[in-house]
Amino acid sequence: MLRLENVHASYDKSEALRGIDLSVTPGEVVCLIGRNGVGKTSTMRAIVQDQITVTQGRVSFEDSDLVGLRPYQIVRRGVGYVPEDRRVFQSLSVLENLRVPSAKAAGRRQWSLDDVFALFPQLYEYRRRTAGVMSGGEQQMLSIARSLLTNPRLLLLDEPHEGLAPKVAEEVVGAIIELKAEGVAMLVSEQALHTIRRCADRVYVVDRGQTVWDGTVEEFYAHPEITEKYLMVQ
Amino acid sequence: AEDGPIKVGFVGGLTGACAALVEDELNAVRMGVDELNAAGGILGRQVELVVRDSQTKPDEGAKQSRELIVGEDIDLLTGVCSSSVMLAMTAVSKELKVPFYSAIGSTQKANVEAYQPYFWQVQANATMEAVAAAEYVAKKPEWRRIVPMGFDYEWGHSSVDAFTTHLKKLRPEIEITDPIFPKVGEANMAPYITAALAKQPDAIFAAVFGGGLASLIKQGQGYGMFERSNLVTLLTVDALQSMGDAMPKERVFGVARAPFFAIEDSEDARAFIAHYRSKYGEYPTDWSINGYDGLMFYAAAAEAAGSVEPDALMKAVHEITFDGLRGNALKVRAFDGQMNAPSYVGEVSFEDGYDFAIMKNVEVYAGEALMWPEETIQAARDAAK
Amino acid sequence: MILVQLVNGLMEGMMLFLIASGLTLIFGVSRIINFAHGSLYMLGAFLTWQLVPLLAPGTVAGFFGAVLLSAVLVAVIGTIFEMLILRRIYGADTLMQLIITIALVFILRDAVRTIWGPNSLSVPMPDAMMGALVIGDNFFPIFPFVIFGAGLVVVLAMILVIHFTRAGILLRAATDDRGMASLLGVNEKLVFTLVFAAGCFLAGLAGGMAAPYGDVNYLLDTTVIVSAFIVCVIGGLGNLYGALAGAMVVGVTKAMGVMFFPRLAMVLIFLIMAAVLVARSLGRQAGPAR
Amino acid sequence: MMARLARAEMPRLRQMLFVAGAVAALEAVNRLTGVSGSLLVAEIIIMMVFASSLNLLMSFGHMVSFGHAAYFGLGSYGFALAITRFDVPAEAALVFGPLLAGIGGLVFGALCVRLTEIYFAMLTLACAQITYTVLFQWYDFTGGDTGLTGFMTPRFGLSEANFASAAMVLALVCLYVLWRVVHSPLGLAIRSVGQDRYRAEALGLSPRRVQLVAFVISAFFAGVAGTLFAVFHGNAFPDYAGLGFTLDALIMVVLGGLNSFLGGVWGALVYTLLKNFVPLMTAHWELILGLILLAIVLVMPHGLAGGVKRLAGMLGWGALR
Amino acid sequence: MTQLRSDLILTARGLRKTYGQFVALNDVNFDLRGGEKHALIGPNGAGKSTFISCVAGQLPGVEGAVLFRGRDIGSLRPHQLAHRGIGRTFQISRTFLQMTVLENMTAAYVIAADSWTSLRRRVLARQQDKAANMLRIIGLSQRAHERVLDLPLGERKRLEFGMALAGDPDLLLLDEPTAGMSIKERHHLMDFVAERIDATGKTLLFVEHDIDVVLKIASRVTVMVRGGILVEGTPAEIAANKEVQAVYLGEAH
Ligand SMILES: Nc1ncnc2c1ncn2[C@@H]1O[C@H](COP(=O)(O)OP(=O)(O)OP(=O)(O)O)[C@@H](O)[C@H]1O
Ligand SMILES: Nc1ncnc2c1ncn2[C@@H]1O[C@H](COP(=O)(O)OP(=O)(O)OP(=O)(O)O)[C@@H](O)[C@H]1O
Ligand SMILES: [Mg+2]
Ligand SMILES: [Mg+2]
Repeated sequence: MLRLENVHASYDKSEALRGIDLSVTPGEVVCLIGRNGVGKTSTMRAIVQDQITVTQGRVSFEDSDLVGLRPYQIVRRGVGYVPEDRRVFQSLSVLENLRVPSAKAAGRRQWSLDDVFALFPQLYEYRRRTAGVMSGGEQQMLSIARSLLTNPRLLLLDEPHEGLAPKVAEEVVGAIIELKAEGVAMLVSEQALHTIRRCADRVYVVDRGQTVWDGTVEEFYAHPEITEKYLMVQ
Repeated sequence: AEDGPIKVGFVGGLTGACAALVEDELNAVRMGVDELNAAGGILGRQVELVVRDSQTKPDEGAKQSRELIVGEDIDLLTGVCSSSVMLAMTAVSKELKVPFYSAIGSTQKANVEAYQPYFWQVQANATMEAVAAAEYVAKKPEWRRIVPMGFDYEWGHSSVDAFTTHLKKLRPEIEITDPIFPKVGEANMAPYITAALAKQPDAIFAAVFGGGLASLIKQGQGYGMFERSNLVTLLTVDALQSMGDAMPKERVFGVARAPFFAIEDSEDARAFIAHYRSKYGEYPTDWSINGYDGLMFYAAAAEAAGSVEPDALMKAVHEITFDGLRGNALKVRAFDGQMNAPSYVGEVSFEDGYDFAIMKNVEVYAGEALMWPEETIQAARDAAK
Repeated sequence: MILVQLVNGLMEGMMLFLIASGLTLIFGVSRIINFAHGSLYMLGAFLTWQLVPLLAPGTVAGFFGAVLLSAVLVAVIGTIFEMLILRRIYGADTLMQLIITIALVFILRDAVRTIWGPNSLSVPMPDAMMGALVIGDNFFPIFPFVIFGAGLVVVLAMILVIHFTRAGILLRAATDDRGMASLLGVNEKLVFTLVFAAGCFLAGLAGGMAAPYGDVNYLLDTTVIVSAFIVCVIGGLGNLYGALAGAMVVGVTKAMGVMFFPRLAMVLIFLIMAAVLVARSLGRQAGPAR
Repeated sequence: MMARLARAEMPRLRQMLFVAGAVAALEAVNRLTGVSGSLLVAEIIIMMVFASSLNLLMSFGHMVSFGHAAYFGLGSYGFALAITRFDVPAEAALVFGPLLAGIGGLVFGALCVRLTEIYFAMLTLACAQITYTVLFQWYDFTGGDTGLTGFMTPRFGLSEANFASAAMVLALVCLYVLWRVVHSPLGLAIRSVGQDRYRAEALGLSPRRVQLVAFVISAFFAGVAGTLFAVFHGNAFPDYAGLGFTLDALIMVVLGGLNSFLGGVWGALVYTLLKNFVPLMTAHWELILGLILLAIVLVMPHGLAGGVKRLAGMLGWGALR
Repeated sequence: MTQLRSDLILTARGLRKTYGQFVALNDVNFDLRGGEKHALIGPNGAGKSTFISCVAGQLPGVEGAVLFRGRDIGSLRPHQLAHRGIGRTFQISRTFLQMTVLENMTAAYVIAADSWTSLRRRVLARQQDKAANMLRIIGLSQRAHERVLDLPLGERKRLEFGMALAGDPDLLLLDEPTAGMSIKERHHLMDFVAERIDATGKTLLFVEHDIDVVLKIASRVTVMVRGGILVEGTPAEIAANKEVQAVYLGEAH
């Protein structure tokens, strides 16, 4: 459903992506891994046309070209995006944050407030809190919940575990599994795979703005030299 | 050019604060030029009007005047409205020695400190108007306490000063409180009205105009100003017209420059009013009448001088006696270029046949009595040096 | 008299708030300094003058109908302008947007002068709003209370919209993080257009409401824009409650100034503005977050 | 720019040729189009100095002033008041205009540089309005709203054409000084603070001090323009410190093109021409002027200098920055 | 003990910084010896940048004391610190984007020499020569006349580093100098930095996420977590530390 072919993209003049190839099929969870600053976030931004400009290559979703569309149009086609810095609306309450998403997006499943509260019961508890004062983990949940309300068929999750306590991270993994069961495809960026190996199907390794390796999770673990070469040495 | 047309340079504030006044003046001047030309022109030469927009800015006024004088070779400069533009233009007239008169702008500064021999003004200057108001107020013995009010700038201050000084002279026992000076063009007069009424005056003399005046009258009604006091202010025909129904039915007294309803007993004036109405579909305002009178006075002076050459013309300007719409025997005093133009003070009243208030019992004050004597002016000029 | 002046000040304050609310609204969301705000106010006043005689003159309903209709017309004009011109240069330097709105000032001034002439006009006050409440020696005219009421309605409506409707939520979300709103499927350009329209509506509304209280002339634009700036700056640009507070401060100061420093009337407000700005600068400011 | 200078003498020669050509063209217009032409040329030149002074602030210091006319007005009044109130001979009074403007810049600037961005701009507006009000109301000293007139022969009695030439010489000096400022260590400091005050601060520069220096220099040259204007007309009015002149200068600089030394010059040229000729063609000059402004901004969102540069690039010229 | 103190170039005692209710730095005590190449690592949001900003005088409302060569610098403004010998770079690189590379560097020298009030061409030329020389050292001579805006991020970072060197600072603070660079670029830049530091005997304090680089360059490492210091030690000690692996290196999330 999503396909990137030889995508180059840049911020103003500085090039961040130098050849990204990847695809996501319906219902699949694909993991994008690589260390800091290699271009995982930029890849996601290139998909939703946020901040970054695609200078070369093709980005298509369900056979229609996304380059040149405005972000809200892409989201309405069924691509949800949870940015790495979460970007909750600081001065709005949780409930208000959840009312921002446009319901016009046409996904298979129509998410309601009750659905997301069922997924993240803590949010219901804190629904009247100002989003800005919540902890990072809570903000992360809010950000995911908010995206779900755009009824995505494909969800882009940028480092969903970043800064989360292990327990919370576990909950997010749980949520991803649940979403996968709902049939939502996902592209998840990670620095290291261990957090979501339970739910990921395939892996792309990104380095210096390029996809340098891809394969199934099993293959990834079968090739420790990939980790040696492209990920953090531990 | 001795045989070409006589060129009248009209540099007026067609845009900016003066636009409404200048439009009326220009209408009448256009009409006057047509009439003159139909009757063979001045000294047998056609009159050509060259119009420029000063945007009511002194630098623009000066620049346009200079351009018309050197570029268009105009014989006469006029059209000015605001005091500052007038002072800027009179300086140009002085430098380039081109006759210049004012029919709207009326600061006495142009007669006193800034006087120059090529200048005259054909309406009562601001000081004369204030003196006329004082004369009128002095005749109301039941008014014992007066609050003067004026816009906080030269015109407001000098009007209040002249009014106060003259009234004190006429009625030493009358109580005149400290003046109140709202900022120019203030749209919210409520605080000033409150302050004025707190002094429990029998009358308020207000040297304000335009938006500020409209606000004073409209907002004053809410404070019972016209039950508790009287208002004496500058009320030209355009102000009466724009107030419409909102004008209080009584206790407003207006000082005017050339209200058409006060000059209707003259044949010429009636004809002019009729002609103007048929041409522009509205009554001529004070600005139209003075503008027309000004042009006709120039024509008379030029005929008398037999030339429009500046020095000869100025000699005639200072010598001739002119019968105009506002009455007979109008003369320009050589000492300060001031015409002995009358001032009109009356009581606002709604009369049949008009869809706006006019004034009744209008008293006409002849110019001579209102003008500062030459000694006073000389003293002021010396003091300014 | 102090009491009356205080009331005068509060009344003027609310008028100023009406004037400034639209400016601050637009700035808050789109960072555009709308120099044409005063011109739109003026347009609202002239349209009201035109409409009042057509809609049951002299009646309260006729008056409010005319004011609302004028405000809507002004909003329509603003929207067209935003969609045709302003929207094209959202990417350029904000100063270019400023120049664009200055150009609009020129255009509207000429349009108004051409259509209605340079003379000042008078909008009749509905009969029911004339007169005053007389308490002892003190007169409290009714009309300012009407304006005050209208201002209150606007404040309440804005609070209601901003805090309790989805439109308000979107508006605040776009103010917080415009890009993220777009990433949630919100057409943020449309939000901008609507906010601009709302700002213009408020400008027109203020112009219409104030029309019967003074005269309507084609020089209102400059005086109004300067007051609106002052109010917004004192209250903090883009801050609705700040604008309300700023308006009250300016209104009351002006009224009190008449009693205590009559000669300072013209500068007083600017002195306050300068003082507020300088006070804002005291204390050490933080460097960049990173 | 500086680098270009250092790199080779060629562009420098070209720059000098360009300046010589521009001066020759203006002088030709001045001499050949009669008095009206000379008046126009003089006005354009004065506005070039005024706009360039603001340009120093805006393009290089990245400080937006909404009250630059204050210093223009102070320039006019410094000069006029020295003559009328202190009996300074007119020729000697010339220095007092820029001086007063500079002092005004120092006082107001010290307040303004404490703020940044929109609040900086708003404080400059407040300062300018205070200046305007003082000039407008201090009747005994400044002549109030009726201003100061008749204190000198306009243009010191020079003919219009000669005055325009003299103004041109003075303007060249001013522009040269401004150019030198921009291309000096000080200019580098001003630009540094303008582009990234935190970086400049971390390198050891006090941003406020640099901004204040820029502000004073800018005010000084606005004062030169104001003084010239007072000499040109032989008068001084509070309007010269008013919103109108502020907006004019702002429009000139933005229209001319930010981030370019000649932005103010181009803007002054084009906008003054428009303001002069459009009203001659139609009574609806405000409408037409507004539409032309819209058109220019839409067609050239980076200003005239940007457009000119692009054009020069197409013609294979460089170095007209 | 006294001897040990005298070779301390930077000392922080009880540093505390809060944003509203959020505690970004919580009672941080930190010592930096002259001549060290000290790395600061830790998870996102640990307070590393905040700490650097405190030392560089960029933050108001910091509690506690910062001593630079034994003197309290807590109240000094960044530009004063620069003249006392503290140079820095920013996490999000800050350069004068609209100016050329040479102009950027010249500006740094002009400011360092405190000759910014000058109008003289000669002064400019002198600093320009120095700047050109530094550009050669950092390998940007080829780019001298390009606008920084047109430079790739790596070169901007390199330029920023060169600018920080212009003031010949005794202590250099680098906040994530290699963020956003390719691996080769990173090592290249940091090797160069280390070499400059060793050659001049200066002190370096840097924040870095790339653990390879840290292990290779740093002489000592401090790990920060949630506003406090977790542990300090040699690179080898840090790499072996279980706790560090847990919170930062991420073995067991
Ligand atoms: N202005 C601010 N207001 C509120 N919180 C802030 C502010 N600046 C920083 N913080 C918070 O302070 C904490 C420490 O931030 P800091 O930038 O020092 O982290 P860091 O260790 O440098 O992280 P990174 O590796 O991501 O750069 C973070 O949680 C951040 O959100
Ligand atoms: N807004 C921006 N402007 C300019 N450059 C940027 C911007 N955002 C990111 N970059 C640069 O683009 C490159 C790729 O960054 P990106 O954020 O995509 O990496 P990442 O793999 O997501 O890293 P991380 O693990 O830190 O999230 C980096 O060099 C980064 O510095
Ligand atoms: Mg990322
Ligand atoms: Mg950091």
